[in-house]
Amino acid sequence: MNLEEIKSEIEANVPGCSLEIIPNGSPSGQHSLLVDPDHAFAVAGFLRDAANLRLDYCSNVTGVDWPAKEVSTKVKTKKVVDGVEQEVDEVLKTQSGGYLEAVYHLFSVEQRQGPVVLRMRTEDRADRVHLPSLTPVWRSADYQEREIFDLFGIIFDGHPDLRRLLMWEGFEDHPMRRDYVDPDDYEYEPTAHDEVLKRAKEHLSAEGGL
Amino acid sequence: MDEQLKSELGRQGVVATSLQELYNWGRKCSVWPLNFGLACCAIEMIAATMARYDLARFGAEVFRPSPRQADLMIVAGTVTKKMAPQVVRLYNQMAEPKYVISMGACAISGGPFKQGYNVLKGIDRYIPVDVYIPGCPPRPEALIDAFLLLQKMIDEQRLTGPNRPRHLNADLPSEFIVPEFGAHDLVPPQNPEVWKVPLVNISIAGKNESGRD
Amino acid sequence: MSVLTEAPVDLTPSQSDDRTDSQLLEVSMGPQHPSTHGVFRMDVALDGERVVKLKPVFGYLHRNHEKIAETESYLGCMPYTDRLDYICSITNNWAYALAVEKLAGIQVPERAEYLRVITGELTRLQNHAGLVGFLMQDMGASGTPLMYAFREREKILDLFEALTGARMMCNYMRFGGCRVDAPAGWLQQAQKVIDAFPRFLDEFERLLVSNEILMARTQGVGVVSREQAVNAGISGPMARASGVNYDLRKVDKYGIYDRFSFRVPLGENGDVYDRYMLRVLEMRESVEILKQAMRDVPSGPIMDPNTKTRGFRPKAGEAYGRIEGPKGELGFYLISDGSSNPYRFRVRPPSLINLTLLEDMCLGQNVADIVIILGSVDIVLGEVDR
Amino acid sequence: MIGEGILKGLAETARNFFGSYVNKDRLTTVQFPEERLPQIEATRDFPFLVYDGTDWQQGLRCVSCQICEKECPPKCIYIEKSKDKKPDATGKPQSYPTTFNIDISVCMSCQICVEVCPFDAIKMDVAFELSTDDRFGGLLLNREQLAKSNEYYNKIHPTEAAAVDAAFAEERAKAEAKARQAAEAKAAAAAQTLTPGAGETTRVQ
Repeated sequence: MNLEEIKSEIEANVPGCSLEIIPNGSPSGQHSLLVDPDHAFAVAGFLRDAANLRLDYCSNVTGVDWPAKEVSTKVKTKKVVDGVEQEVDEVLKTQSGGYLEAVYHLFSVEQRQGPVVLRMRTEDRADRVHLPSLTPVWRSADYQEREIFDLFGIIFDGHPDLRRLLMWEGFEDHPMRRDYVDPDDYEYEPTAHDEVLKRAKEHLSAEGGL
Repeated sequence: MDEQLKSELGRQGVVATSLQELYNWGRKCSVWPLNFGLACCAIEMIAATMARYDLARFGAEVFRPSPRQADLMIVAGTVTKKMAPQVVRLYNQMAEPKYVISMGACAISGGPFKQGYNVLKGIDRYIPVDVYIPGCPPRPEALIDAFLLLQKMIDEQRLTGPNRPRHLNADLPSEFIVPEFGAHDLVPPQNPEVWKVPLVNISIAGKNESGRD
Repeated sequence: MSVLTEAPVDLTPSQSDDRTDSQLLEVSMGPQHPSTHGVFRMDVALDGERVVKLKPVFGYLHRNHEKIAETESYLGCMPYTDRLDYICSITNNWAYALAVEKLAGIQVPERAEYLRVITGELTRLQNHAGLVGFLMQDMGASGTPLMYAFREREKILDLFEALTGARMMCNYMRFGGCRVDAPAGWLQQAQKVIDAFPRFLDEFERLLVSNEILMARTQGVGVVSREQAVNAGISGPMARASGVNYDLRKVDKYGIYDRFSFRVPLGENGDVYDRYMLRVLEMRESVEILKQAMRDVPSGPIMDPNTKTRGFRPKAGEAYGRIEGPKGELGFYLISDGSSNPYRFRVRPPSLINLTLLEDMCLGQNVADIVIILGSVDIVLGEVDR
Repeated sequence: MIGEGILKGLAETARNFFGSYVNKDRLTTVQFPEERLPQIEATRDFPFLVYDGTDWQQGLRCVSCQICEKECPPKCIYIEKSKDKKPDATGKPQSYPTTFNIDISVCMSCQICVEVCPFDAIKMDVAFELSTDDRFGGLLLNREQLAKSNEYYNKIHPTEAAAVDAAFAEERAKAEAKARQAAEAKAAAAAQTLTPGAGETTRVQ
């Protein structure tokens, strides 16, 4: 069953949900299905229990951080310049990213198929970072969602025990975000270069140099 | 007593020794390590105690699970920031005389993981280390080699004078600050009593921009 | 839809016995504990000897693999994968190589595939042998089985060293093949070790399998049902011990596993004894695979000529590649943005996910059983915390 | 019978104990500092720099292209490139490293530096007895400490080194043949034109 069929099947069975297929450019061909957070729980339950899918095994759950960035694409447009139609390069600037994503890789043990990739996106990266937890559907998401909460800062509503998994209680940052800044501890770097050298130099200048 | 006389006496069946030699011999031949592994290097540490390498031949027969009964802490593996307070606390709980072998790149400097946000850049930021073994992971033979070096160091220590062992010098500390979890990092990030940054430094060793192409 | 999470644990002591004045004892096991297989911590609440609550605490070996990989090249990530599950570095290499191959559509030459199977199955042998040794150590069989296991492990490590140069951190595979070809005489040497291995297994079984203490300690302890196992994402030997017939070597047939005939052992009860026996049986099957692979290994190139490992830039996209590691389903999820380092590098750690059911397995058991239940899960902290 | 399994197991350990007197396979202990395991050829520990000839400063193969520095996963190599050039093994003028440091307290022995080096200048050593009590000085190896002769390389990795030497010899032969050809062509040209270009020809070598 390909992703198109799965999509139409879900749409027929979970009313009101909006789905979108995110194409994947790599030769792996693992396209994914973007689910809106409001219906994600129902969709997940359907995928697990539907007789012809039985995606009972949620293998991998992970987060991805997509900070907001401006993507400029060159588009050739036809324009009338000085009365003559000409092809002109126009730079289109589009905003992309600016959200956190949770990705679920689903397999079926019973029917030996997969992976079906589910994605959910938060509204932004600051405070509207809530997504529904799918742990009640697949228990295997338990620790992995906690890890995403810890490292990316997505808050999973409905998770039975949402605490930090890897970092200590009281740690404030979400280190897997791409704009995370390491604590400054570069006293001794005999072979520093690139990024490390830059940070080491910053450390030194903060200390007043040597 | 000079060596010649001593070996002469030895041939006659008389053992002559000084208190210092006897004391150091006793110390160096009964170094019991703490049964304490952190990461990859711990597997090589276990391999070193197994039949093929047999660390027990040097008096390190018993790995003690309790720090109170151990003399040697082999920091075998990456010390993360989450683990560092526990490591320091274990060290503090050990009874003097106590030694630390820092086994593997991670325990020395953070090694390949030193750029990680949760990795301590070397356990010597918090506790004094006696022997460093480079390697990722060091071979079991390298651990034995380091152990022999430690024994040699113990053997050469004088029991009096300014360089006497720490446990015979009441002024020197035996316990060190246990760091606490802060909001972004450990507090304090290093113990300045132990961690003395040398003059080898980035401003000297780092790239001078002109030499780069 | 059923909600499968457990009801919150009742922290008041059981009223069934007459000790109404008894209090729960909270014990923190680890992170420095001789039988937690590394720096793993469990907060346990005990009612007498009985476990009423168990909360694992992770992160004591969180080495930021995923963050570091985002700054490394695709080639530079390879030695880091060695250090995930540091007992089985070769299968980690394999899973990562497979994920990159999926991401960029790389074909692997025949001989490299065979070398991968040979080294991968040898890894499985030494992992399972070591695991059984550690499990017995946890059970109180101090030393002896572990010594036997390590004696055998050293032989396999010697093979790895002769092939890859390192005992543990092999850094052997590359996307598109393997790093070096087997040196002269290596295959014969490997053949000798493989031929001798069943003798060791016989010895090991005579030593342990019918031991009454072992049976009394393990049978009926830490039971996981089939449904529970699937829902909690349990994979590998632990899932198969609960009767889940899901071996990726059969399901995905990655590499060249469809060419070998081997059986997938399955457990019935899903207790510690089944998990232990399953490893013993799997070692026998691995030896079968190895024999077939050694017989058929062809000559030829070991690297795909069209793949350059240095300066490797796959097209933007993503891929999830997984293999049947000795601990379970080891997966790598890579997102490429077209640059020379991965945009997202995610490890699907079988050890961590197999621990999901740890509390369920331990509830109601004696405190001494926690240790062997944990031992039977087969975790390596480098992979649990990454 | 209860206890049978335990007795079986004990019989097995007894067999192993008595077997260790006759069977070498059962007595695996290597008395390490006195006796050693046979050196495995592929073994790698830390990188070193190969030099040809007898003088390490003259013969260093490294041309400080800085590829290893860039590719090293934990970034433990640090190179400074020379401003002048000197002839390498084949006679081509090349830069050389004025500083070459490897921090073995960070090195993960992954040998990616060896893999990416186009000049066969950096190789893996087998020495592992490097434990020290000097945290800062003892673990930062400089150019002089890293330089080891080609003979040493041939001793520790004979097969690999022989292949490298053969490739070098071939390259050198090719370069020589090319030079000879060029010289002959030049001589022929000089004989034809009879212009005093002696100063030019001596410089081309």
